[in-house]
Amino acid sequence: MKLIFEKSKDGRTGYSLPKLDVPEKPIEEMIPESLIRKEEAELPQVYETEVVRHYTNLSRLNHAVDVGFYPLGSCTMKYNPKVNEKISKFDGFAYIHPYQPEETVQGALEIMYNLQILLCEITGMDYMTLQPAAGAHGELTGMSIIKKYHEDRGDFNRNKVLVPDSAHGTNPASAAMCGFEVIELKSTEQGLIDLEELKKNLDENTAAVMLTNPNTLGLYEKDIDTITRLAHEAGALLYYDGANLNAIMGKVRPGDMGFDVVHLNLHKTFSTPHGMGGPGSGPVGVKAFLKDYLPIPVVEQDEKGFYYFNYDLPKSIGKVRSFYGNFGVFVKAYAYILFMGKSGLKKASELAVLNANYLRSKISKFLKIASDIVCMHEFVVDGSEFKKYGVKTLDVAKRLLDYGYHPPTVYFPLIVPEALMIEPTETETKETLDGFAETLEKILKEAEKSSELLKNAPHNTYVRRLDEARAVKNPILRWKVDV
Amino acid sequence: MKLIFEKSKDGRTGYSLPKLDVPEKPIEEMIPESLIRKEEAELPQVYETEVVRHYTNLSRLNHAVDVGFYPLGSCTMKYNPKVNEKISKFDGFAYIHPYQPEETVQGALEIMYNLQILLCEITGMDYMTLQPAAGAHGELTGMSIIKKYHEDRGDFNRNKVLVPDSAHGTNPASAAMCGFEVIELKSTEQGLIDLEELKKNLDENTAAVMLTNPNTLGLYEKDIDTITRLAHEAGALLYYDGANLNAIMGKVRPGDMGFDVVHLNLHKTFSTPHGMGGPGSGPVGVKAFLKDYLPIPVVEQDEKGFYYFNYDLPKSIGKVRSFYGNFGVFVKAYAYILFMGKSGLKKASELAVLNANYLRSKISKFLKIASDIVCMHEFVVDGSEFKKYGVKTLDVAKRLLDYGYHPPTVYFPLIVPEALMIEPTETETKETLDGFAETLEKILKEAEKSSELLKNAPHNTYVRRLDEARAVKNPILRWKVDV
Amino acid sequence: MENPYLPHTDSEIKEMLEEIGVSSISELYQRAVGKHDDIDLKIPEAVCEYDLLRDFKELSEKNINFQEYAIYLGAGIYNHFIPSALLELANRGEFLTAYTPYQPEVSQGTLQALFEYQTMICELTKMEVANSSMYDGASALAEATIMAYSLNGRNEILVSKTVHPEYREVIKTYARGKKLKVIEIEFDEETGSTDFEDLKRKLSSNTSCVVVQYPNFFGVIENLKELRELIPEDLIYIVSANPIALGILEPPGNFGADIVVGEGQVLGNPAYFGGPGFGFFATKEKYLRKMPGRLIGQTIDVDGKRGFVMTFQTREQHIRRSKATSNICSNHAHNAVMAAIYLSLLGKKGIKEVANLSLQKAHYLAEKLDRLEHFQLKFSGPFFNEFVVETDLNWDKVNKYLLEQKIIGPFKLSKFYKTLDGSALFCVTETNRREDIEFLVGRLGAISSEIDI
Amino acid sequence: MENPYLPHTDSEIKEMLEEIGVSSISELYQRAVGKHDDIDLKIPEAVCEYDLLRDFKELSEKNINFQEYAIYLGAGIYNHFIPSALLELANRGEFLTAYTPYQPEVSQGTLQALFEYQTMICELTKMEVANSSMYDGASALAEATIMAYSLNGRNEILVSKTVHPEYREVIKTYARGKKLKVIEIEFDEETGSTDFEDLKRKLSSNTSCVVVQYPNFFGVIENLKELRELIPEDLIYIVSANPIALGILEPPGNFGADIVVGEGQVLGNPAYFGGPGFGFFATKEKYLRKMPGRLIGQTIDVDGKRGFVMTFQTREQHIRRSKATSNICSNHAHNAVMAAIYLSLLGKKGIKEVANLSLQKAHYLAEKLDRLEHFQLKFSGPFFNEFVVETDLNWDKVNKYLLEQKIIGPFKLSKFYKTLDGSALFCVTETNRREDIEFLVGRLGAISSEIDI
Ligand SMILES: Cc1ncc(COP(=O)(O)O)c(C=O)c1O
Ligand SMILES: Cc1ncc(COP(=O)(O)O)c(C=O)c1O
Repeated sequence: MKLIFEKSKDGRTGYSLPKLDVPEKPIEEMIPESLIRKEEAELPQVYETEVVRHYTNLSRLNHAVDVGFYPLGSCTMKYNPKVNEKISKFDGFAYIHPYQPEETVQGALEIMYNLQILLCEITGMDYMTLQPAAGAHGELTGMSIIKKYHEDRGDFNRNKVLVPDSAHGTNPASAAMCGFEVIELKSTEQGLIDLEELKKNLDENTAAVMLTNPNTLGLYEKDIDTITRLAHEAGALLYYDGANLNAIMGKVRPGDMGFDVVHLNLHKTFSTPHGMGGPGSGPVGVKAFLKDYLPIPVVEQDEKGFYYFNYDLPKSIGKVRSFYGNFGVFVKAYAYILFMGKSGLKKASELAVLNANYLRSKISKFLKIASDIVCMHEFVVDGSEFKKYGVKTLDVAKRLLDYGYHPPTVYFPLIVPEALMIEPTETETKETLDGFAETLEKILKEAEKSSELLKNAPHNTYVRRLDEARAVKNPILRWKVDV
Repeated sequence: MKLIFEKSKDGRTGYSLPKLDVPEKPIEEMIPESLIRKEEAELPQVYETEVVRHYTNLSRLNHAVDVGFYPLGSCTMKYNPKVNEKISKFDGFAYIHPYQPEETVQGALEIMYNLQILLCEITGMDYMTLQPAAGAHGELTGMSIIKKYHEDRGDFNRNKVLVPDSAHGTNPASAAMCGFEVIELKSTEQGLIDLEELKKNLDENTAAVMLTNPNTLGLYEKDIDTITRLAHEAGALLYYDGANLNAIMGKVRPGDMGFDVVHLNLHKTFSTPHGMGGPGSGPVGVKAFLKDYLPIPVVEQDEKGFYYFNYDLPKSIGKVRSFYGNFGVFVKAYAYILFMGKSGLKKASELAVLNANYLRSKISKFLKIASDIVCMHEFVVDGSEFKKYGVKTLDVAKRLLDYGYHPPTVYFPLIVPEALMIEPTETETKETLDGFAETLEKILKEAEKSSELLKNAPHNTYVRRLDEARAVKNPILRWKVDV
Repeated sequence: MENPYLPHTDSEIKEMLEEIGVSSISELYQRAVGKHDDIDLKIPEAVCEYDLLRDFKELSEKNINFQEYAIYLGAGIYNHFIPSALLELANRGEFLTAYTPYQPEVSQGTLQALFEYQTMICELTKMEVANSSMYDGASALAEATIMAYSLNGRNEILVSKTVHPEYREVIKTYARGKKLKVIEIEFDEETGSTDFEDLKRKLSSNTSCVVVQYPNFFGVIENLKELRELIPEDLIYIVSANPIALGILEPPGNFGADIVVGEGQVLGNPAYFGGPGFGFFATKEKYLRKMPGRLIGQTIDVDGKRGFVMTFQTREQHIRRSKATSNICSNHAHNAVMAAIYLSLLGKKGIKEVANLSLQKAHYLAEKLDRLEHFQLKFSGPFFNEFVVETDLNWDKVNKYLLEQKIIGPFKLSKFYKTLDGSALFCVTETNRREDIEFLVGRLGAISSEIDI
Repeated sequence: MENPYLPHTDSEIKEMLEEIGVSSISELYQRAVGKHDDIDLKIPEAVCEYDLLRDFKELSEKNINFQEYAIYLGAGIYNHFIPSALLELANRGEFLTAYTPYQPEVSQGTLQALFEYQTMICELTKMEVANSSMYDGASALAEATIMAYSLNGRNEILVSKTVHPEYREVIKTYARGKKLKVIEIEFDEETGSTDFEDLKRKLSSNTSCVVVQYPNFFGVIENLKELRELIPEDLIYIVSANPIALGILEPPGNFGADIVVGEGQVLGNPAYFGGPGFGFFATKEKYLRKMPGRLIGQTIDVDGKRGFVMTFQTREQHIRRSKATSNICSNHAHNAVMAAIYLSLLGKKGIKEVANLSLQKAHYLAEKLDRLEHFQLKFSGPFFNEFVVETDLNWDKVNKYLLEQKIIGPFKLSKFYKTLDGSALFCVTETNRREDIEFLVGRLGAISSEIDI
């Protein structure tokens, strides 16, 4: 498809702006000559019809949850209810300003306040900030809190953070952004925390242990109580990456497991849409002793039931972004929780786990699963066997595209060779899972016959396999008139 | 794609209805046993995600104005502004009941009242009813008015209606539904009204002459004053099919041409979306002497500015549908008129005519145009030359699909052999017209090389050429469990 | 002012005029139309989108809407809940801005959705074939009477007075064209259903069809079974039905109805002041060729792949012209697809549930009202979700008072039935909450002290 | 209660459990998690969709929104008009429910739209490369200071006090991790722009970067040209800009800025109480490998057809882990695509026009206010669409009074600037109509008689 710029035509317009209804003054009287823009920005000149067609047609080139199965492991691509979209567009949510007086935004504050409480309840934490914009941002927030906590106690030597080698890349990256040294913990054969390895690395310099539970292999750390006890005994805090919370709502809680800081991904567990990459929302929950470190402001309620922003947290890490977080996302997550209700949330987790185990069982008949342990909401295929067909995980993934499936997450977690990380979520039917498993099996058979078929896949997509190396060697990161 | 029924699974649900919050009574206490439904309707049992995917994916199988060029002659497939969709969804429009007290729907009545006036102004008529649901329904309304008018004057012998052979099928069909005998007027070589033919057929039995101007060949009847004069002299009334009004806004008016009754298609000229076939809206305008025949109610305004329904038209033809017409469509058409404004409407017509003549000129270089006369907003290609390539209009049309174009209207008007009726509308760019003309030329070249390529077209669509005969021979008009 | 819908730049216009070989658009018009002057339309100049939105918002706020008010008005248009997914899907550009599927290969979305819709209507009504929509319930009913005439050539239409008065008006308008006589059947003042004795009296050898409504305009469930026994087999038995009610009522098809029509607005369409909703139209397969409206049929493509097309088009105006079964061309396809989405979401169980909720709550209110001073149920016949209440008070005053309580009150029957002066028609659906119902009862219970009687 | 999002029927659950080889879901959990009891969450039971909508409607009505009220608040979030086509397009399911384009072959919609977005940001800022979005303007700015550090290894960040106070807070939070020192530059109390003398004083060999805002928090247009001359070439010159203002202001890229960031909410994103908007981030090509965030690049497929992919991913956390340029993963792609659609609609001319409208109207109001008793303009520097007004009245009382007139008043600067106690920041955009502006002026002109001073 042409770029919108390539459809541009001098003098064509697609806007309808209010008339200038005040006397026009020469710009030069208001802005110093040297600061007035001379050359116009080369924005496209197109009309509304063209814009509508352009973006309608672009959208049709996307796979999406609304289009089909999207078992992208770790991302919880569950159905995003339409009612939440409708609700979030109410004028009283979409058109309110963050600096309006508190008495004019009591509805917004009520949502934030209640959402904080509900998320605390689900995670077993005591306090919650909604400010972080995504999971990684939550990690940054949480790790900043941990850092400040140790420092405020005069404990300046805690500069190491232990992170399992199965962890998501944001975990080490976030820890590093907070100035921590990251120590990678080697996992066991099965993909779990190796207690010996942990003990070996825990010491008086350990600021925190960052874990995901269930972890990125979809496995529950059964020794979690021991792990958290050991870490606490060493004076470290426990950080919980809540990306996988979809497995455990109403079943177990990170707070109860002994975690001190938790982040959630509202765009995963709480079904807010992923929007091509965001916006998400990454609330952070803490145990009571860390409350004062939360970013400001937090939403509180006074005796009269009035909601207000409390900026008075003297130990606060400050702010991690402007204003209060992604409010538009909060509305959807809050609506989701209320709609599902207590039993619905639990059922969602149960069915997510059921779906994963069902699919795992089916797939285990013809592919190697990375771990023998019963999985939670997702599982990882060890793709080293693909080699015998002369193909790689990437080829299998690309071939799945020809069958209308979005492939699972590939090559992650790093500890599984040629990994295929499969998270079906609870909003998929048995038929869909059956179809996916059959297709995967079929693809293996195809590979047996002709590895070329897979290596040249996809065949039916709008573009075929793209040359990523070329994009780096010959970077074209924007359109230019003369390109 | 599977049918939604084929995705059904016993016990699956996609709804969320309010709880029964009153004490439940056995149905048998309320409804006689024999009237209670025994066997459930075999509706699909699917969940929301499935419904979203099903209809999202179905929609993607459609061509539409939002997707690309749609030069379907006679249908005015112009761009449908998104702002009008937004406006029409305001609660104060979508959620009002037709039997609410007038004082609670003054906004709705104001829209109807003003729209009546604006449409009168654009057409040069004196009064307007918004009740008819579409163009054909407007014709039925208008012809019923004409019938009643003659009868009320004791003129019971006027049972014939003259309709040119180029007319849209609804014209004769509507006249027939009103009990008229339809006399077809043979057009001239050029596709215009043959004055001699007209005179020959006009007599004391003629109730009306039904015309489209510009006509279905996109030609303006230059002799229109003579035509209307002759008809009036014969005691007949003049009916104007306003399907082609998009050519003449702000330029000429049917009322000024001498027409007594006019219908409009809001879903054409006034840019309300066509919705896969409807809803449309077919307001009917009349000259003052016919006002009393309009369907009831009409919207009027009293001295105090209060809008109300007037049911008191003693000669009224009655009602042609329930309530007041397609109000949801009125809102969009009214918004369109106000947004375009006087100059914008005129410009729309001018550019529609410009686009048609431009495309006509381009296409005339390699195809025969049905008439030499300068066209208005559309023109018709005479496809008899296709024969020499061994193909038909249908084959050319199907091949256009492969290039992403919706074909023009084909095989209409009936008086042009192998007709291709092309209406680009004003909301298309020169580039689009150039591309279309080039493609058409290219297709001819393809035909020269291999007629099979066209005869087997389309090649790239979701389904290929469909067997229409089979659909009649072996009718399957609904899904059945056992099919 | 800039117009975002018109793409032409000045230089393009120039180029295009050159290609055409005229010097100006004006010249183009002079050539095409002949000498004429442009018209100085009395229409205001353009407004910008921002102002347009503001102005229409204000207009919309001059209406009282029942998202904000409680409503007990039915009488042909009903406030059922519309699931949020429905409008989101139906309003996708590919559904909204496509037209009649003349080119089936690029219209399978439309065609399959309408094929599904036809099936759903058949299932609800238990009829064999359904077309892909009519304008509304009233015109569908009128077309049914015309079809009856074309089937048996007789010229008397018998219509019960319990059929929606506006529908009866429309039947009369359509009948006039074919010179058909419309004869109305009285209703039983006790039960509120069609007076069978009067029907028997009025049946004649000229009778073409009998038309009843199910449930009828008073909310009373006509006994279609007994009616069937009264109507000779060679007449066309026409039923106008509320499709939501068919979630719980035995479908007309099972009583041998020949044509079943109705207003489809209830199936997921917003009220829109009465339109657009849509009419559904279902009949027996043997009458197929006499049906009005578009039909979608299943077939295969050249590769043997299933696909859908418009079929039996020889019935239609664009082919048969003055001999067509109807003049209908554009229909209400978009509204029908909304219904298909609605019925997909509700499914087999949901349609029963929504019907039962309406039934139960209506009966709850009816009983409560019947026990109030000043109010009593008018008719004894069984009802679905509407019922007639009689009072010695003035309904205008009552409704005005209710409006002040943010309640849109019942429908005053005197608008159409002079003899039912003290009566009004209440409607209840699943959207009326118990607490709201009780509030209404409370207000009406106290009303004699609130308004001056 | 029925849950429409969960498809599993009881019999399916049974079949699935059998396949897995466990007797119940509970057993599955026991096996996976070990012995545990389910938690009885203190969360209410499910509500139906109809109630959910009603409840949230009520919640939303507890907020005053500026579709209904006039608004003169800016300070980082602005009320610009959002064309109706924008939300319609952006909210198509294929945009909304896709994720990061890991599989480019089925994500060309996302990728091309973001590639277009990157280009537009480059054009507006006149920078060479832009990433495909950050969370917001503040975090984008903080990341810019971290990037500066990674470029030159120096540890002092100089930030003007005219930079949005919340952005400065965020810079401080991010800086703490890397042990960077944040030093603030005073502003000139006369002009309201950065105090150049103070800047010069604070520049040192440790200075990594200088951060200014354009226009600054007081609405004043910082002189980026003169600033450039003050800042040594080897420091990183960071500008946080309002992209709408760049329709009319010379872009920072033309003044040699090294990194330009800003809040993108103004580009077609609803305010949403401050989020989600998005941050944009643009820099010079030579710094490419140090940039945070996702980059979309053009390439070709095996058939030579143009296509787009995520590129330079080795900068990112999923590959480089603790050595990544940033920890960002999910970004604000959807908001960025909204901006792309906005800028497509506005185009070259529209962006100028919307900037000019805001500029003109803001100046109109400023002049009127300056002439009122009790009110005067605080600063002399040139401004775009915001300006500071000083009064001897109490702003809280003024704003409360305005609220009663359905006006959301200006931003009280004392929230962040103790020394600017009597000052407030007014904002005007193309959405403030002259008649509304005049009404505001009228109210403020009469205010001394309306509130007690
Ligand atoms: C396990 C895990 N942790 C952290 C993240 C980061 O979350 P976000 O993308 O919201 O920043 C992800 C996201 O993919 C994840 O899967
Ligand atoms: C010339 C003409 N007349 C009448 C009609 C009938 O209008 P409608 O389809 O709205 O009933 C059409 C519609 O295509 C038409 O093109």
